[in-house]
Amino acid sequence: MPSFQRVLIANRGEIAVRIARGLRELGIESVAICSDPDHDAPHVHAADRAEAIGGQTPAESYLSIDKVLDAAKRSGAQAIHPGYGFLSENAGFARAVRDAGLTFIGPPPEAMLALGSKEKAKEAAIAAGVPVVPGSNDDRGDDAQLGKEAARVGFPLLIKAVAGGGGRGMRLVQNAAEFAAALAAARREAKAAFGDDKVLLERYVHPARHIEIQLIADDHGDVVSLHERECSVQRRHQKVVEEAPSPLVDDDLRQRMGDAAVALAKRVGYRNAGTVEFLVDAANKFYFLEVNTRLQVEHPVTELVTGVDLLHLQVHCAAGGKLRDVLHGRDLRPRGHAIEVRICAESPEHGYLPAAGRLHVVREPVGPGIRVDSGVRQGAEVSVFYDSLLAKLIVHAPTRLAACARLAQALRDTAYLGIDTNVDFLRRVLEDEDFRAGRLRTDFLDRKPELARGPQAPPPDLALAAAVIGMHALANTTASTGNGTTGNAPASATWQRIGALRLWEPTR
Amino acid sequence: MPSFQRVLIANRGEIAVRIARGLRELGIESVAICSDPDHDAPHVHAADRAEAIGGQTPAESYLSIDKVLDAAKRSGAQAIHPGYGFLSENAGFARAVRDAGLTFIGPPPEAMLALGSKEKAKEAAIAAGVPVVPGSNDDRGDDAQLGKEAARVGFPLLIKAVAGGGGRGMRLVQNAAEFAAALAAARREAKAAFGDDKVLLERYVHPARHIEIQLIADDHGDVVSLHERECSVQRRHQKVVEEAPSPLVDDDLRQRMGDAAVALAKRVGYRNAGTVEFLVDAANKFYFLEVNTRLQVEHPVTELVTGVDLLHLQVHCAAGGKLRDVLHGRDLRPRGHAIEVRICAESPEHGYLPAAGRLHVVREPVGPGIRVDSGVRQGAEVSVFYDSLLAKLIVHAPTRLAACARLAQALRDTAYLGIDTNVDFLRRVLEDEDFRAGRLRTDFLDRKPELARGPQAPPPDLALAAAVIGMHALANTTASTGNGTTGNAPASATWQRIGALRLWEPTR
Amino acid sequence: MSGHKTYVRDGEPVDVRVTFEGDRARVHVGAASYEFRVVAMAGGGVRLVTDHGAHTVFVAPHGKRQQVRVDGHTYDLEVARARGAQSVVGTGVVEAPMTGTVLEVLVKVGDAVDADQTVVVLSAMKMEHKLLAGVAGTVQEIGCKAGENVDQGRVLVRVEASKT
Amino acid sequence: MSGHKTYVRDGEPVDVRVTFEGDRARVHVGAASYEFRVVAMAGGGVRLVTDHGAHTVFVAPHGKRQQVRVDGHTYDLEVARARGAQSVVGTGVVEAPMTGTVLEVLVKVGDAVDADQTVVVLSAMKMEHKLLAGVAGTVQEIGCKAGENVDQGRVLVRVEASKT
Repeated sequence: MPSFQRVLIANRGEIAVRIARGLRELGIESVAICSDPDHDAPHVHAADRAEAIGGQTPAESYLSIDKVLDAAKRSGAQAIHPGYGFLSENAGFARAVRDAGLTFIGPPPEAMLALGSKEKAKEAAIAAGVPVVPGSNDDRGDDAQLGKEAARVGFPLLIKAVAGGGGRGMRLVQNAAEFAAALAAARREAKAAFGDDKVLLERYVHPARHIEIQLIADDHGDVVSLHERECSVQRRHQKVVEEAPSPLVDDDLRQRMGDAAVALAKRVGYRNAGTVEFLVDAANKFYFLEVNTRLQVEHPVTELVTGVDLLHLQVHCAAGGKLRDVLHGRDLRPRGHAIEVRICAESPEHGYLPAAGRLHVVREPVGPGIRVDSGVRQGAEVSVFYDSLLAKLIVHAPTRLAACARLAQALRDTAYLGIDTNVDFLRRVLEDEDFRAGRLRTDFLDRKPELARGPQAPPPDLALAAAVIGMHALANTTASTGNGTTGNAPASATWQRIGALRLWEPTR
Repeated sequence: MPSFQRVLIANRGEIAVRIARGLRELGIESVAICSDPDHDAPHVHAADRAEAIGGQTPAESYLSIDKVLDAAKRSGAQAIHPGYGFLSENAGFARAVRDAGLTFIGPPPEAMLALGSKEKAKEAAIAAGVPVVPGSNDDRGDDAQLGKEAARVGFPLLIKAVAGGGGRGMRLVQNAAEFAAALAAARREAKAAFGDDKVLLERYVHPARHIEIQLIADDHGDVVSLHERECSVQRRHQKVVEEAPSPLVDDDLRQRMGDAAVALAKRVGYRNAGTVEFLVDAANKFYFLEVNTRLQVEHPVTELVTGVDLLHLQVHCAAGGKLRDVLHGRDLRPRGHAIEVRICAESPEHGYLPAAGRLHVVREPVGPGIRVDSGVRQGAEVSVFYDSLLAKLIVHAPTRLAACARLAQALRDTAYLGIDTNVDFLRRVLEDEDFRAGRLRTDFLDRKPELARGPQAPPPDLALAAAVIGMHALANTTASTGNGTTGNAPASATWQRIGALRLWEPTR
Repeated sequence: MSGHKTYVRDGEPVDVRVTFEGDRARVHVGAASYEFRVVAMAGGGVRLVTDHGAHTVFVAPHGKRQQVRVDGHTYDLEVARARGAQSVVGTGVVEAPMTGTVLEVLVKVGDAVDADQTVVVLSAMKMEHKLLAGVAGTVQEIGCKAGENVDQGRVLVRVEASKT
Repeated sequence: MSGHKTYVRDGEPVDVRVTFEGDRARVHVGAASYEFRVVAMAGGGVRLVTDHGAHTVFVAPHGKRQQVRVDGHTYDLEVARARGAQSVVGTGVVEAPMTGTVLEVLVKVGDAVDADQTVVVLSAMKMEHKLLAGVAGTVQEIGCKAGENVDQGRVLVRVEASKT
């Protein structure tokens, strides 16, 4: 079985921890890199060794191609795993890694470039016969012609400024009668905002679901679909809850979406792990959105329901291995149900304000069917420099309802205190009736602002009582060991304190 | 879906914790019971509430039918889950529970009685057409007749004293020529030891594997096989490592063993979860051993590879639910590979001497594919009164080799210190070449005494250095907060200490 | 051992007083009263046990506020005054809250002190208790010395509150 | 800060001495010397970091022996003498191992002490250090008092070893 002896992990946080563990299981040495504030971060100690690359901000550290390559050379690594974010989708980095004689554990830069811009990716999808959101981007200033195009695209549709962004120059048009007036208004707005009144038309897919297909591809022409993930619960295109299988996908749709994703991957010579994102409308028609050319945050739900280890497969494929050697004869159909929530340092109750500070309490749940991919430890400082993701909590259970119950309970057993987090918000989502019924749409959270707000009731007496007792209990378990400690080996009082944290009992 | 509102857990340790968690997921209130030394044991705090039943020894507490029933009545529970051990296979208890108007989450007492003694169980198996170890138990004192019986049973065979036990009066006979002399010797020994020279003959299955079939049965006639567990790695009939699927079972054997187990269960009117144990010889012939009429220690490996939750199924069936309602259309074939090790307070390096004392350090591994079912907490006293099982460490991975690697790594990440445990021994087993190759037999550990002995080399310098540094580090992180603490909320020094355990940094 | 803290709830101050006896805590929240058995958990949390069940509690400071997580619900509490979280007698009369040994006297007569300043460290029940001045002012009297055994209720330090 | 302990390995005593500077530990095991960066882990373990990788360490008392778990291997160490695990000067001269404040003096001149008996509690680097007599004998001299600031090397207590 081809493999590597040593791999550098060009990332931090939970994904770097997860990669280090996976590499160790494969008998591969892992090398972490760390910025200055990450000196003793969990990912550093999860790896076999670490290379300090200095810097505070991502730009000075994890985004510096030169520093990462230097660290790889210093450490003698033969390959680099980019994780997600940072340099993971940077074709220039992938090429620089290859030029340095190392292996990039991900797709070749050519495939990344072919899928890098939305426009190029859409062209590739069309060429591969993958449905895209119907639209028209050929505005020659002829409003009558655009009216005909609009009829072809179909209503409802969006008029968007070609030069635009941020919603300016955008108009939602429900039917043909409204089109002319909306077009005129959009042109005026676009002209005023961008100095260019060109517009494009795009079918408005609504209500929509966000469903994506996980792929893995080897160097030998095999591309395997590991089926869908349902990621409709989003806020401003940030996924909040992900699950597999989708409660809204049947075998037929699964097969057709998987086939489409595989066709696109083959078209662009894709290799390694990747995800093809789709919008799915109420009639189960699906439209290509984009390709994520990396391992994704939400990959664990796919692992749990298909039984594969995506990190192991990534390493296997990057080392030139054949997928058929490891997947042949395996039943990969989704089994049971997996749900992931992203635990973030942010306050949904206060407009999702990001939080930073010291994590005084970290209590992560354990138990059957519970997986925690965590990148933090108790006592650590949560920095403003990095992504707000603290940990991912993932459950696997026989049915979707059992998974909801397991995850809601796991969230109750979770505590990250000292800073604001979204733990309570996530629990409210999991307990929401529409969520439990699988009624998921991309505007799920927009339509339920009360989930972010939380209960408005004042804290009950129990909370106040618990606060005071908890505070005293903790303050007093740190009490003096006083005298009387005999000197042989660690004082028993020490052990009691660090060990049991026994309350209200005299130390010996 | 039929269910209960409140269930009493008549057990302690990891299984009681696991049951409490499972009940909570089902929306059922759990009631723990506890003896005096278990006053604040983890299982007590895992449940929604607890009934103290007093007593020190099991006989005074968890084995007392009266106390358990009293607690159930006091708490208003509608059902009792017995766990394993203690009263779980006591038909009298099951009947008393029923007579008290409560539901016993397990088989009916009639089925337990039908399978309670080895002799009765063997008769039931024969009646159900399940192969048993060939033998003869009809000694009328006629040695010539016994010689003919021996030829029918086949060689090698064991001559055992009918009244016997502990190996006295037992003779292994390799062939017919040795039979007469061995019979005479066995009779003499049996007469001397038990005052009765009657013997029985039994085929000696060797080398043998211990493979068992997990069943679940409802009140409506459905009995479902959840396939095999491989439990050959044993010491004196105590299982040490369990896995699923067995590396030695193919689809055909799996089907035949499952069919045999289901036939036996149907024959005796079995209900709920149960396990049919078999010996399997080198030619893949299998022989019935006995039935365990309860949830077993090793049930998690079956859960991981089949995707079911056995506790949920037990509750569903006990409440009168139909298996087809929850299992219909589910693919239950084993997927991936799961291995469990039993972490015990015992020292394999010192003849498996049981250990008791304070668990100063408890560090349980986390990560993808790792499940820990634990019944202890850091700082707790491990009592001599109870079973030595501290926790079960279970992994699930795509292949058996990946599971071995994952479990070996998880064991390295595990620490239970303050008393002797078998953690290092288990790691040596997992790393053993024959184990990794799947060459498993019931005499696996007997043939490898070096696994129990462990390395005989003196501790390296690193160990001594680490011991002194570790000791100082811990002793000094418990240092005084001194003065200067401002009074607002918990002292930051307190938080630092309990939180980060930051070393060599002044507290503020 | 006892303690006291004031929170703000619905804009109104709520006094919370706790008294510990053995492993029992009696808490007054405003006019209501509750009793729990308190059990520490490995890992830093606390279980509050009642006859009808138990609550799992984690606490942490959160800037000037305080986070408490009870049975999976987090409350971010507003603290009324920085009166001190440790054993406090808020009148300027610092009494021994239980029989014990004085470990340290951290002030002398005439010292200016803050309300939150530790004035005496008492060892009792093998635990260290920091006794705070309770009011800002000037130390008038010291009623103990380091190493001395003191009975419950003994006045250890008197502070005259400064006029503000 | 430094410490010292003697283990028995292969029937022979092995002296282990450790000196801490900041987060670095230099350890002498017999004649060999090692250096590590020491990082505490949440949960009670310690990481010993070298240029070539790191070791994960857990320690616990085990009756009269000591358990240490290094990178997943447990060693059950035989301790040579009960000489004390805290900062020890084994000659009967108890010196301040670092500049700090004396919290408590637990003996007086003429007291009989055991080698493992704490004689002075020193607060330094905001940590409490228990200083042991180091030898069994009689207290000859006390060189400090509670509350006093002392420099590193200051003789705090002298103990005359008893004849055995």
